[in-house]
Amino acid sequence: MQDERGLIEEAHSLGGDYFLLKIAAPRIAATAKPGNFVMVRVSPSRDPLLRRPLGLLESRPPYIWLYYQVLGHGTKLLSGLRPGDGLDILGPLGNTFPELPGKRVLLVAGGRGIVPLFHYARAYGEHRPLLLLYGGRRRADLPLLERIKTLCLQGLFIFSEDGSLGQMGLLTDGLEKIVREERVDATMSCGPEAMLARVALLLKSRGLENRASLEALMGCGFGACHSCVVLAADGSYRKVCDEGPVFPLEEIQWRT
Amino acid sequence: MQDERGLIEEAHSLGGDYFLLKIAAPRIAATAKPGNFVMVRVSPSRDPLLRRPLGLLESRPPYIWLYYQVLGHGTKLLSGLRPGDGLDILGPLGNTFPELPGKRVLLVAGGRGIVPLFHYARAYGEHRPLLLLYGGRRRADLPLLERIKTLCLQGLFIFSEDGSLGQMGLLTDGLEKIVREERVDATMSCGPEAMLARVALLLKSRGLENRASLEALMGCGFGACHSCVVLAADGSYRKVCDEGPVFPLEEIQWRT
Amino acid sequence: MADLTVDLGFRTLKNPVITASGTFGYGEEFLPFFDLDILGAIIMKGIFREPRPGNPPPRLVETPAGVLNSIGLAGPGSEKLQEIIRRLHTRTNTPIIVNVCGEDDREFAEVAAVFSAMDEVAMLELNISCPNIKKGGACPAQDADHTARLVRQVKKVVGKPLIVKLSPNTADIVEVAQAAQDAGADALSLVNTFLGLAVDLEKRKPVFANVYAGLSGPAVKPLALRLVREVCRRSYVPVIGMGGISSGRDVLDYILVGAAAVQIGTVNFYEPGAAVRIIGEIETEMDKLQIKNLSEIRGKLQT
Amino acid sequence: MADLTVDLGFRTLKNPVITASGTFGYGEEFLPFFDLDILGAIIMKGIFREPRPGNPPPRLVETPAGVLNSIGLAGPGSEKLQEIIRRLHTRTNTPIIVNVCGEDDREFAEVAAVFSAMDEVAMLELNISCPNIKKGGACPAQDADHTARLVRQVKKVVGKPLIVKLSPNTADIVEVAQAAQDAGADALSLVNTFLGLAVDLEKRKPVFANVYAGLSGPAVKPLALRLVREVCRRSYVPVIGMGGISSGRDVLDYILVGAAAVQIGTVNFYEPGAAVRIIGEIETEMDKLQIKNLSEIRGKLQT
Ligand SMILES: Cc1cc2nc3c(=O)[nH]c(=O)nc-3n(C[C@H](O)[C@H](O)[C@H](O)COP(=O)(O)OP(=O)(O)OC[C@H]3O[C@@H](n4cnc5c(N)ncnc54)[C@H](O)[C@@H]3O)c2cc1C
Ligand SMILES: Cc1cc2nc3c(=O)[nH]c(=O)nc-3n(C[C@H](O)[C@H](O)[C@H](O)COP(=O)(O)OP(=O)(O)OC[C@H]3O[C@@H](n4cnc5c(N)ncnc54)[C@H](O)[C@@H]3O)c2cc1C
Ligand SMILES: Cc1cc2nc3c(=O)[nH]c(=O)nc-3n(C[C@H](O)[C@H](O)[C@H](O)COP(=O)(O)O)c2cc1C
Ligand SMILES: Cc1cc2nc3c(=O)[nH]c(=O)nc-3n(C[C@H](O)[C@H](O)[C@H](O)COP(=O)(O)O)c2cc1C
Ligand code: FES
Ligand code: FES
Repeated sequence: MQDERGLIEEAHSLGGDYFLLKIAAPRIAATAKPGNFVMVRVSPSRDPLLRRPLGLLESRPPYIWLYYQVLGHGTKLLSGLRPGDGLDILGPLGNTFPELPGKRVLLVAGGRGIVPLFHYARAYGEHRPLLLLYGGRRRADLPLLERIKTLCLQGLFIFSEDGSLGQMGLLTDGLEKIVREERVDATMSCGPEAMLARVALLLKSRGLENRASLEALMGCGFGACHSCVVLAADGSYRKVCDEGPVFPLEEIQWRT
Repeated sequence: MQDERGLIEEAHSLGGDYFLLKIAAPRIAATAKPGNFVMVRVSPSRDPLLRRPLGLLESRPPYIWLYYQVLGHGTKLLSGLRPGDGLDILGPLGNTFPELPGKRVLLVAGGRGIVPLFHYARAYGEHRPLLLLYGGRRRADLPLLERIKTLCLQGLFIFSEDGSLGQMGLLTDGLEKIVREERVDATMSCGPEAMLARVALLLKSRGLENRASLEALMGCGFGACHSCVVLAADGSYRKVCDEGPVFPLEEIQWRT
Repeated sequence: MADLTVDLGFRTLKNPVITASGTFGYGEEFLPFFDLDILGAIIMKGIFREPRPGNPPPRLVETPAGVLNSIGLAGPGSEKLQEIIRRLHTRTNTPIIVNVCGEDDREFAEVAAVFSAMDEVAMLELNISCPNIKKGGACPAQDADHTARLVRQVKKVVGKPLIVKLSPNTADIVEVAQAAQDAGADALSLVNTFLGLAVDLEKRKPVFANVYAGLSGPAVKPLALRLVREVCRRSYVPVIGMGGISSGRDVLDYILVGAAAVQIGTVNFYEPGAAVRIIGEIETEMDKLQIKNLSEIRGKLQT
Repeated sequence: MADLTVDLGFRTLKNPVITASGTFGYGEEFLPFFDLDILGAIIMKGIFREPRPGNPPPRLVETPAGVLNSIGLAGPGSEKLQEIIRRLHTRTNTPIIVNVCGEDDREFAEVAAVFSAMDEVAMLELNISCPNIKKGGACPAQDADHTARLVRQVKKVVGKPLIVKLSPNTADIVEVAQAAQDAGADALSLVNTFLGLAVDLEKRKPVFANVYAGLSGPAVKPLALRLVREVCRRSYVPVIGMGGISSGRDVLDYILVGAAAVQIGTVNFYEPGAAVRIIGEIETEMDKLQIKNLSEIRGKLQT
């Protein structure tokens, strides 16, 4: 875990609200694993005060890649940065997605939830069978598709709600069929809470090994503030930043 | 008076703490006169909250030029901006140095106080006799010298405290001699308060027409907050932002 | 299209955005930036009977997301202000509110009477909460009894609606609010600035001659919003909320906790066109939230 | 070279920088960032007798230059904390301070007694000022009598120095401070967080389940500095100042108004190495100001 001064090498607007950064951050890149995230100081000023949590799209020393959606004040400021700018980055943080060698793993990515799963596929895809189910509202919400085609995948299933790309519908509409037909052993999901809740429901009692990466409002990102909690199935709270962000899907109390 | 979105065309570091910006701000440039200043939002975030007052080094539609010294948080953030960045600029603000056609005017500039006087020389120097007395601590505090040589001046007198450029000493050491020998009718000064106080003392009762541009902490820059006051010779307060920044030298109560 | 009008009972405003006293000069300073007619109302910088020089500089310093000010109510005196108001009235139809100050109760009443008599003045705001007059920041609004006495006295001599402006620097703002309304205040406005301190390490002295100064700006919004909510829960007269507003959403936050209207202060300094933007944002947000009328959300905070 | 040591009377600290309760976890979380030995002292996150789940999320939201938190003192209970402290003690020699909480007076005393008995614990800080336990933010530190009673009761059962942590959300903090020191507090620390409110316009509900939450961070510094000065003027025990510190100059500001030491809180969240930077800046500033020893400026604010 490092508080490292990264240097932006490339900054791309991918259309819509989506942006991609390539950052030289050798110390973080050296140890980051799929599932880890970072806390980024989006502005050289103190507004916003807190850093923003972002997943790692890829990590290949000395570089890391961030892919983010502009939602509010912080991500907006981030989108103003350009090559040559410095960026304070804390990481790698949190736990990781298990590698599960030999298993047939289905990656389930909703919108910007692609981030840690892209990292997973890049890191482990060459060694064993991986499948990706990727969905978003519209074509414009899936701007990473070209890069995804460079991943080693045994299957790629695309959904968009308006049908502008891939099959029309929610990705969860296709989930059961894929799990069945592709003889999936495990799933790794990341995406909006409603999507994850639905995934949890659909995969219940199928005997798969299921993990999900969660989001939460974060004060620190390294376990000190106890603000990032999520309600677990057993009624206790878990800190997403250091007990997660990756949890067994069944361990979370999903609101449906 | 406009709240204009300027576009940075050029950003130069002049060595030391000094920076120069060339900004496209057509509406402000169209009406700015020597002595006017602007209020600049130094960061796209809200830290710092207040804008910073800066003089105009030059104004040639559609461009204005800012020359500034990094002193604290705000100017530091400003120095991070680059060509292509936008900048919210309020101006032109304040009153102006009088043109005084036909008169022999001596410009007295201490350090970054050169700013409005450079503007003055650029605007009026071609039409009549202007002299410039320019001083700073060290050579590094006078980085505009090359540009100053492009001005129309009948005389240029340089002082540095350490003798690294021009004559050694405070510019006020040379003031009386120049005023006498060059048959000066009027002076326009800008610089640190101690310098202005000394200028005021040296020029007292010589029958010249003397003006000085003052600095003050400013909340708004356009007369609304009443924070930027300076004590006048008659014991009342003057608002530097809209009753100034240019005042008859004798109207101010100088602390000595 | 969203309806932004606000009914204060004694008067309707075209929208809830009022420019706060001391942060909008005498109105004229903003004429270069926008047509003042778009405002809900304009409040003049605080006024005493006689001209006042105000405090020595520095008078205003920046703090994180805020400013500390100790202007000390510099002003031209009530005679000169009458002229200024007459001039301003020729430039705008927006209701003009006078922020009435006094060194003692009698001066408050005198100044209030003068401006109550002016046709160009729509209402009065009694500034019993300025922390920059006495050393230590003392003001009438720190004490419920004093507030009641003063409000009663002023009510006797004025014919115009009277807004009483409360201080956050008091043991129990709800108690003072009660006292003010029971004594006849037609509306309450809150909050004035929070007492704060800045020091000069080099000189080993307070930055401000008056030692303490008043904090305002975005930094104080969470504190002010809480106080406004507390007062709204117990008041039967309209409450005008303020403290750190810098966006349309901020305005709606105040309405949600029960404010009838709001004032915007410090934001006018760093963004002179802020009022125009904020009024626009209120409309946009109302459309987004599918609110047709502000009364649909006023005081509708569910707890 | 500047001498940063601080003498609290009952104990000397190597420098004035103490990490504030609830903002430094249980110390361990910061081991990846720096050697904890550089700190003046470490205060543990507040602890009750039994494990507590804390409040439902959201628990912390950003505000301009600050954060509002309603963590609700989630924690593992006092038994588990003893283990944690023993473990931490093997990693650092820096004095460990336990932030003692209680639902009622008896629990405060019980928890205090437990940790007073631990060799690894240097002092206790009595957290009578947390706004996130009861709805509305009520806490013992709002009342001088309750404070005195509680402090006396706790003093009877502890052998370690007792710091009493005060709340800014009270009618008269100086009165409460007096009561605490008269009842036997060995030191005072202030301030805890300021009561604030954030609302969710979409849901028309408060953001926090507990309605109000506590504001901290740079935004509150001018307010906290003023309160610390007020308390320092009247106290005969050492005062530990805090609220919005994020630089060495901020620390010296607190010393100048009379604080013996300081705590740094929110800054630890957004800059985990902040303590190291701040301690370095204190040295640099002292050299620049030609101060050899902090006592040269402590309480030397001239007014
Ligand atoms: C572990 C983790 C990994 C993440 N990875 C990515 C990523 O790779 N790419 C990406 O685009 N986003 C990611 N996010 C979400 C990202 O952190 C938020 O979108 C961002 O913080 C919003 O900041 P803002 O200042 O733009 O928005 P704000 O102005 O702060 O808020 C705008 C909206 O976003 C919501 N929001 C704010 N912070 C978060 C948060 N931490 N999590 C979820 N919602 C939030 C707010 O509630 C509000 O509705 C991740 C979040 C977590 C917790
Ligand atoms: C009318 C006017 C014109 C000016 N023109 C120029 C110019 O052309 N070039 C230039 O470099 N500077 C100019 N200044 C000064 C400039 O405004 C300040 O240097 C700047 O605001 C400092 O901001 P900061 O955030 O970097 O410093 P801060 O962190 O705010 O403060 C750093 C130091 O600078 C002092 N300071 C802050 N604001 C001012 C101020 N408004 N005036 C004087 N001192 C201040 C502070 O007291 C402190 O000692 C001008 C000031 C005025 C009033
Ligand atoms: C520079 C300045 C001057 C002020 N002068 C007055 C005044 O004359 N009368 C008054 O009632 N309030 C005065 N105030 C307080 C504001 O009207 C308002 O209550 C306060 O600033 C909080 O709102 P804000 O956070 O939006 O600024 C002043 C505030 C500032 C910053
Ligand atoms: C998330 C959070 C949790 C806190 N928990 C505690 C606590 O357990 N006990 C306590 O006495 N104070 C607690 N505080 C208050 C801090 O110790 C400190 O008094 C306050 O944050 C002001 O300092 P700052 O502005 O430097 O953050 C907490 C503050 C925050 C932000
Ligand atoms: S974000 Fe601070 S504990 Fe998780
Ligand atoms: S800076 Fe506001 S009145 Fe001059």
